[in-house]
Parts: sequence; C-alpha cells; structure tokens
Amino acid sequence: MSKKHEVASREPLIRMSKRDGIPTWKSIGVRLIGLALALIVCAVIIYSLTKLNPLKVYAAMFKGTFGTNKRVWVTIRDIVMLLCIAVGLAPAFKMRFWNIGAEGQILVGGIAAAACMIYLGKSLPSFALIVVMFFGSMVAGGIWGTIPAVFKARWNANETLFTLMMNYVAIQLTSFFVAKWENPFGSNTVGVINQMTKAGWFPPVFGQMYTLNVIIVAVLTVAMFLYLRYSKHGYEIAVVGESENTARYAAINVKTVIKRTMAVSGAICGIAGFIAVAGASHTISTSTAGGRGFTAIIVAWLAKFNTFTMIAISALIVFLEKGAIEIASQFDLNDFVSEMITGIILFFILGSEFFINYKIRFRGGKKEAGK
Amino acid sequence: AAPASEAKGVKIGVILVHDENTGYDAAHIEGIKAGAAAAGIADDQIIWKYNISEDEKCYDTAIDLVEQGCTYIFSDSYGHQSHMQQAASENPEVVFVSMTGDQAALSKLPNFKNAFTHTFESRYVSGVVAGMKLKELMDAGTVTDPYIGYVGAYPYAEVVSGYTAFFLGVQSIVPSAHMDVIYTNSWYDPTAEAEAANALISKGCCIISQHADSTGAPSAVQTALDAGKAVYCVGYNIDMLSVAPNAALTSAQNNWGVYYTYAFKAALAGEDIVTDWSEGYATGANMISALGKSCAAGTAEKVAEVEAAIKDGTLNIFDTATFTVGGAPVTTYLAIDTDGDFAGDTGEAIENGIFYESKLRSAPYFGIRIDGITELS
Amino acid sequence: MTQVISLIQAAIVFGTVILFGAVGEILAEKSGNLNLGVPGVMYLGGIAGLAAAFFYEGNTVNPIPIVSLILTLAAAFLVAMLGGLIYSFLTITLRANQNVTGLTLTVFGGGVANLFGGTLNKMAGGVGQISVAMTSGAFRTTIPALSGLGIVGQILFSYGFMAYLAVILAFLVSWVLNKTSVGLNLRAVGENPATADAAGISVTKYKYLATCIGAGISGFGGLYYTMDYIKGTWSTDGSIEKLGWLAVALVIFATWKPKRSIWGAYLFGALFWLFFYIPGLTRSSQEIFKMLPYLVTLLVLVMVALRKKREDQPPHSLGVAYFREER
Amino acid sequence: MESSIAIRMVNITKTFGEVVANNKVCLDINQSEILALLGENGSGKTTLMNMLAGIYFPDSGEIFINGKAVTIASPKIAFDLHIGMIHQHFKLVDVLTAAENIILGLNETTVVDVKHVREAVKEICNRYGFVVDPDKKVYDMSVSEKQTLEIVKVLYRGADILILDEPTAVLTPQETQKLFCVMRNMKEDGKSIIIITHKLHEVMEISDRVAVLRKGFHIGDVPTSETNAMKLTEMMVGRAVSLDIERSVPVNPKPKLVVKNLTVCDSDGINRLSNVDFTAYGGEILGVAGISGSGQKELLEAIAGLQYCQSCSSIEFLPEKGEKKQLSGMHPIDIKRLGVALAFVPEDRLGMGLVGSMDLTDNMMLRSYQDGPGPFADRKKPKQLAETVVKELEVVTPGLSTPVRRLSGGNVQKVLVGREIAMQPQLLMSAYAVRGLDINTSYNIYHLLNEQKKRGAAVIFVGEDLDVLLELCDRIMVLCSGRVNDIVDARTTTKDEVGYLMTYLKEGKTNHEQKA
Ligand SMILES: Nc1ncnc2c1ncn2[C@@H]1O[C@H](COP(=O)(O)OP(=O)(O)OP(=O)(O)O)[C@@H](O)[C@H]1O
Ligand SMILES: Nc1ncnc2c1ncn2[C@@H]1O[C@H](COP(=O)(O)OP(=O)(O)OP(=O)(O)O)[C@@H](O)[C@H]1O
Ligand SMILES: [Mg+2]
Ligand SMILES: [Mg+2]
Repeated sequence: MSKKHEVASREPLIRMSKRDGIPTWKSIGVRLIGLALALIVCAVIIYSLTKLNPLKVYAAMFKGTFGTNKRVWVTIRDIVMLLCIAVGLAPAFKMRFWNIGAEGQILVGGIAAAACMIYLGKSLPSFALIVVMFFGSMVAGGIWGTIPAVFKARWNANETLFTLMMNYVAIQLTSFFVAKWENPFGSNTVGVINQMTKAGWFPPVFGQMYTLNVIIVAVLTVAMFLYLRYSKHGYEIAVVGESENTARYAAINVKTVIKRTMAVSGAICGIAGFIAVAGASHTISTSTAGGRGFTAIIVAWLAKFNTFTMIAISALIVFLEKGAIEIASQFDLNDFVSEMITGIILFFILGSEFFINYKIRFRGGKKEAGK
Repeated sequence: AAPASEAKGVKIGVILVHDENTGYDAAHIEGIKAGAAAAGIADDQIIWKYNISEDEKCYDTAIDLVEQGCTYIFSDSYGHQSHMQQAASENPEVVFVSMTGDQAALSKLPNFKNAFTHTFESRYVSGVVAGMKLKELMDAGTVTDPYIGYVGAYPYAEVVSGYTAFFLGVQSIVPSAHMDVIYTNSWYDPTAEAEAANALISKGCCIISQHADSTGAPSAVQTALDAGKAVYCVGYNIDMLSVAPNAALTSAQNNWGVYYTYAFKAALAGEDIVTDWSEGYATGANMISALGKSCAAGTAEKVAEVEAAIKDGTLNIFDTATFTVGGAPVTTYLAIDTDGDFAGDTGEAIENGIFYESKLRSAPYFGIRIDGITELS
Repeated sequence: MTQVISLIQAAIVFGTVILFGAVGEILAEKSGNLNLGVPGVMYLGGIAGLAAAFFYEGNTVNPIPIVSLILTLAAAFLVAMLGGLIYSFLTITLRANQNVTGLTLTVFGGGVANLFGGTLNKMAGGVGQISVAMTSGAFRTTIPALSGLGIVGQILFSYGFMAYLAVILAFLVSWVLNKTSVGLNLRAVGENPATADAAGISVTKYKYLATCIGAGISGFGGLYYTMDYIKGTWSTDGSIEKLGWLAVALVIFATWKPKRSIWGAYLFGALFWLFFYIPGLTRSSQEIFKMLPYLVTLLVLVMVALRKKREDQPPHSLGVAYFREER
Repeated sequence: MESSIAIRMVNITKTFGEVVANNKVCLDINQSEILALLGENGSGKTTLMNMLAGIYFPDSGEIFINGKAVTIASPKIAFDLHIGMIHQHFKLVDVLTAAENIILGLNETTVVDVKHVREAVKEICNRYGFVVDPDKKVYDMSVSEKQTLEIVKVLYRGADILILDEPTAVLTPQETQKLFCVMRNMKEDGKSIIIITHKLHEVMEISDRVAVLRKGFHIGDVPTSETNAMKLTEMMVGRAVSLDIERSVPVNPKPKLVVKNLTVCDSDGINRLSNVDFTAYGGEILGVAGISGSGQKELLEAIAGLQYCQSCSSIEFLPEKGEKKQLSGMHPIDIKRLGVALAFVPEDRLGMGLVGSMDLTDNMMLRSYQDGPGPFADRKKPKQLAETVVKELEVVTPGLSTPVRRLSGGNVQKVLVGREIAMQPQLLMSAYAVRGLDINTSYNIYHLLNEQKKRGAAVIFVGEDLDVLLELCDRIMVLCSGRVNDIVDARTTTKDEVGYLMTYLKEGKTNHEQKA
C-alpha cells in the first residue's frame, strides 16, 4: 500500500442519480425552463447579429406564424404534416426500431400519389381517385418501410443505417420519376398536376382547403394512441422493443411483429406523402419530404411515443421554423438563421430531458438542480 | 422618377428560388434593385422571399404576399410557374409574373405574365469569343481538333437554344468546330459541374461553356489549365475571372434590370404589362462580361462588330442557312405546345429561312438538335 | 485512357472528402457514439476554414501561404470539434438520445455554416467572389516533381496535400485503435462501457475525446471540400450535407475499419461520377445510377449481417448512453 | 486473529429512488482475513461492495482504508487504492481476447505488448492451476471459462483488497476448490478478501468471519468457527427455517412428456444435445443434473419451442384427455395454440422470462395478453394476478407499477415463478430456479414446485446443487456432454454416483461432436 492513496480526492463536485419518476407539472416546468433558456441564448445571438431588440424579433416570429388567416392555415397544415410523420414513427420507435427512413417512406408515398394523379386523373372520378391515391401511398410507404424490417428480422441488419440509406435510394427514385414526368421536357419540374381539373386534389371542406389534412391526421393520431396503449399489437410492440428473447418466450412471433410494425410505420409515412401531394403541393419533387422525415424523428422522440404530446412539439417546431424565416425576411438576415435557431432550441430541449430523468446533487449541499 | 406619393400604391413581392449566393438569383436581385431605383420604388415597397422551393411553398408564399398587400408578384424560376399560375387564377386583382415561364399566353389569365431576355444573343456573342480563341489555338498548332464542350443543366429548350446559339457563334469563326454536351441534372451543383467539365476535358475538349449556375466548371477548367492542358472556358450569369483568372474568356449575361425597370414603371403608371416580354441586346437586356486576358487578339473588335449586327437586326442568330439536321436544312418548326404532349403543335417559328426565337412567346423554344452537337447524356 | 484517369481523379478527390468524414466518424462510433451530426460537423469545418482564410487574406498586407494554411486547418479542426463538443455534452453528460442529437447537430451545423457562408459571399461582393485564392492555391499545390510523372503522376500525385493527409489519418487511426493501449481502451468503451468503467477506464473522458477529435477530423472533410474541391468558394446548395451522409454510409461500408474506408471512399467516388463517363445514359437512368453508392452500402450492411462475423459488427454499445448506476 | 483494519465502512447509506439498499451500514474488514458477506436477495450486498469498487457512490457515510478517509468516486480510484472486484455479472468485453481483457485500462505501455501479457497470464495460470487461453476471444468462451478469466484478471492486476460477488455460482466443484486455494494463498500474503455467496457450506469452508445484511441493515458479524448453517440462516431471515425439503411419493404417475432422439445443434453445427430419450411423469419432479453447459438450457428451450431441433427428434406431450401432441419443430406460438399448458422458468430471468422495464401487471400479461377476442388486450385480470402473487409469495416491491428491473434478484424470481404457476401448468420446467437466491426464498420456491407436483403436473427441475437435487427430486436425469448418461432414482442414489455420472460418459455413449 503506497502513496497512491493520495489519489482519493474529495467528494465529486456534481453527482447524479436516476429519478424514479417526476410529476407531470415538474417535467413540463423543466422543459419550459429549457425553452426559456434557449430563447434567451437565441436572443443574444440575434442581438449580436442584428443589434435589434430581440423582443421585437420574437413578436415578428408570432406574426410570421399567425399573422394572417392564410398563415394560420399554412401553419396548421405544416403542423399536421409533421405530426402525421411523427405518429407514423411512434410504433417503430416504441419497438426500438430506429426508423430514420421516414423521409424515403414519405417520398415513395408521394410518388404513388402523383402517379395515380397522372395516370388515373382522367379516368377516375375525383373521390375514387383520392381513395385510390390513399391506398396506393399507404402500400408504397408500407413496402418501403417493410424492406429494412425484413432484413432486420431475418438477418438482424442494423436498421438505423439501413433506413438512412433507403432515404437516399428513395430520393434518387424521386429524381427518376421527376425526370420521367417532367413537364415540359427537360424542365425537371413536374409542375402542378391536374391544374385545370383538380383531379386528386383534396376538396375544400367547410370552406377550408386544409380541413381534410387535419381530419385524416387527427384520426391517425387518436388511432395510433389507442393502438399503442391498449391493443394486443401495442403490447407485442412494447415487449419486442424491450427484449426479443422475452418476446419469443411469450410466444410472440418477433419477425412478424417487426415486419408488421414497420409496415404500419411506413404506411403512415406513406400517407403523409399522400397528404403532402394531394393536400398541399399537388406536385412531386425531391423536396416533397423536405427534411420533415428527420424533424419528425426529433418530435417522436421528445414526445416519448405519446401521440398527443407530439401535437405540442410539432406545433413548437413549426412555429420556430416559420418564425425564424419571418425574422430572416423582415430583418434581411440570411434564411439559414432559422436552421441555426431551430438547432439551438432543440439542443436545449434535448438537454432539459436530463433534468427530468436524473437528479443532481452538488458537493456538500442537498440542493437539487432542475427543480 | 415618379413622385413618392404615386409610388405608394404599388407593393412588389419577389419570390426567389435561392438567394444571392447563386449567380442566377444574384442577377435577378441586382435587376430588381436597379429597376426599383430607376422607377422610384422605395425599399420598403418590396418584400423579398428567398429560398422558395418549386412546390406548394411557392404558392403559400405568393398568397402570403397577396395578404401582405402586394400588387405585383415576381418569381424567378421556371419551376415556380404552375404554382404562380394557381395563385394568379385565385387572385385576379394581383399581377403575377413568372420569369422564364411559358404558360402566360396559354393560360389566358389577364393577370399572369411571362418574361425572358434573349439569352441566346449573349450566348452567340460569347460563342464568337470562344471561336476566336479556338482559332488562335488551332493556328498556333496547340489544338488540332476543334472540339468543344458544354455543361448543361437539363435538356430543356432554354438550354438547347442557348448551347446552339453558342455553338453557332463558335462556328461563325471556326466552321469545322464540333461540340459535346453533358447534363448535370441540376441548375446549381458546383461539384457536378466541375466533374462534367473534367469529363469533357478528358475527352479532349479545349473550350468549355456552360448553362448551369455555379462556378464549378470554370474553376475546374482553370485547374486543368494550370496542370498544363490547353483549355479555356466561357461562363454564364457572372464574371468568372475571380475563380478562373487565366481560363475564363467571358460570360454570357442577362441584365434583368431592363425588364424590371419596364415592369415597375408600368405598374406605377397603372399600365398593363405585356404578357410575353422578350428583349435582348438591342435594349441592353443582354451582354457579355469583361473579356479575360486570355482572349485572342482582335476579339474585342470582332465582338463589337457582331454586337452591332445583332442590335441592328442584320445578324439573325438562328439563320437556317447556318445549320443542318441530318445533313438537311430545316424548313419548318412548330414551337408551341398547347396539348401538353411535350411536342409543339402550333406556331410556326421559321419564316423566310430564319428561326425566330422568343418571338411567339418570351420563353425560348428552339428545341432542334443540329448537326455538329452531340448530347452525351 | 485519359477518361479513365479523369474518372480516377474525380473519384479520389470526391473520396477524400468522405474519407475524412468517415475516419472521424469511425473514431466517434468506436467510443459508442453514433454521431449523425457528421454532415453538420463537416459544414462547420468548411465554413470555419473558409472564414479564417478569408479574414487572414483580407486583413493582411502580405499574407503568407503557410501561415494561412495553419490558421485554416486549426480553425476548421477547432470549430468542428466544438460541434462535437456540443454533441458530446448532450449525449455523454446529459445522456440525450444520440440519433436525435446528431440530427439536430446536422440542422444546426448546416444553418450556422450557410448563414455565415452566405454572409461571407455578400461581404466579398457577391457569388463566386470570395477571394481566398492564395490559401486555396496552397491547399491545391501538388508536388511539382512527382505530379509531372505522366500517368502515374496524374493518378497518384495530382492532389493537394489533404488528399494524402486523409490517407495518413486513416492509417494512424487504424494503428491507434488496433495497436495501442489507448485504442484498446477506446474499443472497450464502445463495446461495453460498464466493463471499461470497472477496469478503471474513464468512459466519459474517452467518449468526449474520441467524439471531439473525430468531429475535428470529419471537419477536415468540409474544409477539403471548400478549399480544395470547390476551390475556396461557398455555396449554400447543401452538397456538404449529401457528402456527410455518404461518409456515414462509408463507415458502414468499411465495417468500422479505417483502412478499409480508404478504398471504400475511392470506390464511392468512382460510383458517384461514373455516369458522366458512360455514354448513352438517359437522364432518368442517370438518377438510378446515382443510387449505386447507397445500394452498395446496403449490400454490405446485409452481407455483414449475414456473415455474423463478430469483428465486423457495429460497436456493441453504439447509440446507447452510459450511466454507471444503471443496471 | 490480531490484525489491523484494512477497510472500515461507517454509516453507509445508499438509496435507489425509494429503495434503501443500504441503511447506515458499518462494516470492518481486517487484513489477512476472508470475510463472507451473507444476506437474502436484495439485502444490499452487491450495492455495498459496489461502493467500495467505485461503481456506486454512497449517499452518506464514510469509508476508511488503512485508517485513512477516502472518497471512491470512480472505479479508477478504487483501482488505485488496490481494491479489486469480481462482479456478480461478468465485466468482460466480448470481442476482445482474454489477454486484452486482462490489460484493459492498465495502459502499461503505449503500444500493447501482447507477448508480455501472454507470458504473465501463463505464469499466473501455472501458479494457481487455472486454464486460460490468452488469445481466445471472450465470445468463444464458456461461462466457467469467463469466470476463470475474471479471477485471473484480478490476480494479474494485483489487489490488496479483493471482493468476490458470487464467484462460484457458475464454477464446477473442482474450479471452486482452485479458487478457494487462491484465496487462502492471498490471505497468507496479508490481503483482505470479501466473498459473497449464497452457498452456506462454502461460507463455512472458506471464511474467517461472516457479516450478515438484512433488508439493507447490518445485522452483525460472527467468527465462522462460532456459528453454523442453521444460525446463519436465522440471522439472515430473522427467524428459524426448516432445512428439510418435504418430498411426497408420486401418486399415480402418468407419462406426460415423452422425448425421443432429441438432437439440437448450435449455429456452428456442433451438437449440444444428442439423441436424448426420457419420459417425464405427472406428479413427479424429474431433476436434471450436469456440469453447466451440458445441454440443460437447450433441453428446456427445445421443449418450449425456443430451439430448433433436428428432424429426427420427437417430443410428445400426453394431455389428460385427448390425443398426444407432437411438440418437436413447433414454435411457442404453435404450442400455445395446441392448448398445452407449459410453464417455463428460464435461467435468464430479466432477459427472457420477464421484461425488466415493464411493471408487475404488464409482466403478468406476458402469458395472457392474447386471451379474449378483439384487438384490445385485457389488463384487469393480470392486475389481479399481480396482486395475488405479491401477496402470496411475499414479493418485496414498492408497488404494482414498479418496473421489475428495480426488484432484487430473489423478488424477480418470485414474480416469474408466481406467474408461471398461475397458468395451472401440466408441465412445469425450471432452470436454476434458485440460482443466486437466499435460503429462505429457495425454500419457498421448492415448496411451490412440490405443490405443482401434488397437483399432478410434471415438473422438470434443472439444478446445480446436488444436495437439493437429491432431496427434492423423485428421479434425476444426468446429462453429460449433451447426452443422457443415466436416469437414477433420487431416493436411492448418492451424491458421488451423480457426480461421477456428470463427469464421465458411460460406455457406449461416445460423444462424437458431429457437424450437422
Ligand atoms: N493501404 C490500403 N489501402 C486500401 N485498403 C487497405 C489498405 N490496407 C488495408 N486495407 C484494407 O483494410 C482491411 C484491413 O483493415 P483493418 O483495420 O482491419 O486492419 P487490421 O486487420 O487491423 O490490420 P493490422 O493488424 O495490420 O492493423 C483489409 O480488408 C484491406 O482490404
Ligand atoms: N442500480 C440500481 N438501481 C435501482 N435499484 C437498485 C440498483 N442496484 C440495487 N438496487 C436495489 O437495491 C436493493 C439491494 O440490491 P443488491 O443488488 O445490493 O442486493 P443483493 O444483496 O446483492 O441481492 P442478490 O443476492 O439478489 O444479488 C434491491 O432492492 C435492489 O432492487
Ligand atoms: Mg484487425
Ligand atoms: Mg447481488
């Protein structure tokens, strides 16, 4: 036994331990504090870039998101879009299947919808066309989602990386179809499809263009909540997510569950592609998914697979994006400031999760940080 | 300039596919600012929207601009057109201008307009500059095969019209010239444009021109030149001398300011804007950038001569006597597609042995693949 | 023949960008951190280097190439490391989810880089006008004697020094991982942090260092792209992001082995540009062609899974946060 | 024994959420002493030792080493204090070799010197009689090889204070003896050793002193020479328990399960089970004995449909009424559909039998969630079941909504057994049902098995403690290298005979490892 004992230092400055649980109001409080800190940091950055009063800037964000009737509806449309994808991701994530491939699943769904509009637009009545598009996109997205699941189930291929790659395959596939359907030749844009007949477009409901988007996504959100929480499938998903061995022991066909769940996940993302094409853009391009497949991952994760929490988080993120773009346009900043701000705010929200899951104690005191 | 009080009623919305970081958008931004200054429109009468993709975001933005009180809305990319048209059909009191678009006349919407410059004219002139260099290289024995290359974005009529004009410009100096075209499948992709240029250089091309928006090709050509290859480039949109000081000969350019000045003035005066606006060298809507130091001797004089001929109308760029298809001259070409089958079905473009580009409508429609040019992809 | 050489050159230049990205990411993943922020980190490296060169050249009367090189490299490495530090702090100390944090870092890095890149363009007087000609030239300087060696010179010696740095780094990282104690400890951390911890290895320290240094190396990919590949300009077209994802793909393709990623990178580069050299492809079939790198990666992913060779599998704790008192 | 105090722990308290794992524990360990730490499952033994090893950090209390106050904030510091620990669960990196695992974190040289390590390992092995191949990857090792490696690892690293947390659980008797020999040598060298084990005969054999924990409290210390198994048990559980296992004579045994020619290959094509034949009767307990890794796991899993068996195999189930059913080649789903009430308590409790992060109710659902029509699962009945299990088996848990991961090993096992028994099984299989469990809980489990036997179920009991097998079972099937060496009557056989059967294949049972 030597001098080595000197290494024994004092109690560590900060110690943490895992929490068992935390009351809802506290966890909301922690997240709000995180959000507030994020806004302060952003304010400092905005001030140093523009020397503008940050409060004015935040007011501009509100205006940018809710300033006019059209903006409110576009905001709602974008929220339900993001929500739809996140709802699609929920079962996969609950099964611990890292479906990073929503982007691709949306795109193939979109391709299917556009194909129906282009090839069947003249021959089917609009209502029937929309139904066909719905199922077409659902099947396309479902297949795209099932492919990595098959490889995962059969050979245990890493799904995070597999689905990530599938996105880029889907993007190229979209480019392929855009080149095929471009109008006019060589322009590389498909343009608004069925501009005159509006075949395959969501009809306005209650005088609003995007009502149908909201209805479809609302149904999906509620259904997914029930599916995960109360159904037998939902239970199987949870067990498979925790331990495949246990699932097999419990007479659950793990492979089937993986494939089935990813089919569901992909199908809903495919439906998101359908909504994007039929309910918003009426065209198809590589920006149809527009990175929302990735953003939705953040939404689904932060919501801990609770589809109702996803509504709030989707709303927050869409608000941030729209608001930041408005800032850029009003104060003549480069548009990319919005990505930076979104990034910072998400960093803070991600960080604040820690204070929900862990307790912190400082040396000496019994103080607790993060409430 | 109009008095400020008069200018009050006009509000301009601008939808740009990128921002000032691409040459194409930068040229539009410059043109709009010049136009506003000339017409007397204040800064706060213009709302700028950058990085608007060619999908529903364009439609959303257009409607948003309408709600913000814009009376004139301009978009700068072809892909915006159908979304602009959608917005135009729903907002008859607002004028929508889809720059480079081709549907205004067909749409029959009185508030939907198109505009395009005679880019083929600047391309022809830049082709003359390239031809002079090519001749110099051949005279010096550096080059034996008059083989040139062109980096295109898409096989789109605008691009075809442009590279044909460039090629005819070259051929006006070196009749034996022949040209390969590679498409990058993107309007803006520095590395793809560079690699396309490299591919062409590796096949033996000694002049590379482009219809794509980045500095990729010129800087690749400069690198090849530095590595000892005799190869030069002709750019587009912006002066390329900063990235290719020795290799760049010149760039074909548009001065959008001419159109924006016209449109803004008309707006202020409450006059209607023409449905299809199309002007070129004669009004200063087209030009080439400063000649690089590598240009052949006598280039400036030759350019001046050609420019004068274009301006006074004595030089017709698409003179059917100067090109053949499959060895035979072309006598007829239907330019306008009305039924959406991607093939022209109305509008004879050839009169008296001249193919009149941008006359039937503002957007280019020269889609003929002439002898001497090979599209590689 | 010249076309083959041209394709090889295109492949190597392209490959170098993703090789940096992949080598850095391998280092991070070996510590168990699946950093999907590689594209963001490459963005940060690219813009930091460009900004350093821009301000140095712009504010110095007689700028010296070597000074500018050092400044640029240091700036790129440090700022990219800072990106890695954000990721590390969130995932290691605060135990945030790695995938989500990585994706956010990609959004953030792209935002920051394009915001400042766009501003730099403006300051320089417009697109394509950023004048870092001297520094970019220094990055692209080849060894005069060797690059003149005919075909050999063109294939092997016609690149700026960073192309070789990438290969050297790949070998170095491979050596550190496989031969040294530090590498052994790092692999243990990535495989089984609880065991490494119990063996007295500071899991936190190793994870931080591997992730941050890895981010710095990945950042060099962005730097090489801006200073050498697109010759000291900036474009906001998102191509660095695409390359970043290819770097992530390359890590899988190379089955987490730095040396294998060398030829993997060049193979990806060749596949990526091949379509320019194959005559008669239609435009739509070109798009299918551009799928190749991804399809090849998928194939490798499946093969690795099929063969079940333990040494080829991802680090066992990849993607999982470590908390000592968890059980 | 007159010696100085090596470690003194004073008023150590450690809580996990609401669980107080250690409550003001005071413990001294002398130099040149082997201290046995005893306690029921969940009494806080591992937690206490983990605080010495730097894995956990105490909420309050002080630790002195050789009289000096120390703060052990990390395993590194513990290591610098010369504290070595063999953990209850292996701390080995699978993809590394034995040698690499041994030098992990030591940083002796910049470039790893494999040759040197190899020699050092060889030297240690020779000295103590262990066998470790330094170049073998851990994923290729058997459980006992891994445990041996763990022991060699601490020896290589050298420690003045050695902590062993249930090291003998997976060792053969011979290996255990070698380990004890090492421990005695180390003691002679003046080192302090703490051993945690649930096997009382080991405690009596190896330790100098015994410290007992109960529900997080330190109950007391006794010199080993002044106590016996009975007294220790009393200290542990706080009351006297009977050490006899009651064994009734099987009533009207009827064949329930007829296994013929059961052959199972692993992924490398090596036979783990070869031509296994036996019959299990209702109303009796069939013990399965064998050195660990002789095919016990594969046997039970093959019957449960979790292992793929070769086509020659036949597993027939004979229900009370109706036709016999062939289980071979069936998935658990098919078996369930056939209506075979087959209960299975697997060796890996949290990895297979239960879902660690789910609460008690949801774990009860594991067997029954598919019951009932419609797409939605019923949660009422599982909840009632959970309540019953907690009450009847005295499961210590903060509540029904606690994730089972948070329960201690013994309580986890009770939850698992409770659920399986609730199925009213016709066939009940259990693997190492009492591994790591304290005596009191073990007896509870024996009792539960006996009840099932009386109900008429066929019970297959895979065990490692021969004393228990001899006392509990009616017949014992001895496995050796994946073959049935013999099936003996538990009432007449002896420990020696079974031990012999475990190690030496009888004539005619040559074991060719065949490639499939
Ligand atoms: N110089 C090289 N260029 C391209 N690929 C290489 C090179 N050297 C090795 N490789 C590839 O890398 C793989 C070996 O990489 P790895 O990092 O596993 O090396 P290793 O087996 O650890 O070797 P060492 O023990 O010497 O470090 C081989 O499959 C080989 O194809
Ligand atoms: N990391 C942890 N998180 C939460 N609870 C824990 C943790 N470790 C131990 N516990 C709880 O602390 C108590 C003591 O557990 P510990 O593992 O020390 O018991 P033990 O005496 O070693 O039991 P066993 O004989 O079953 O190994 C138990 O109730 C257990 O559930
Ligand atoms: Mg190796
Ligand atoms: Mg224990």
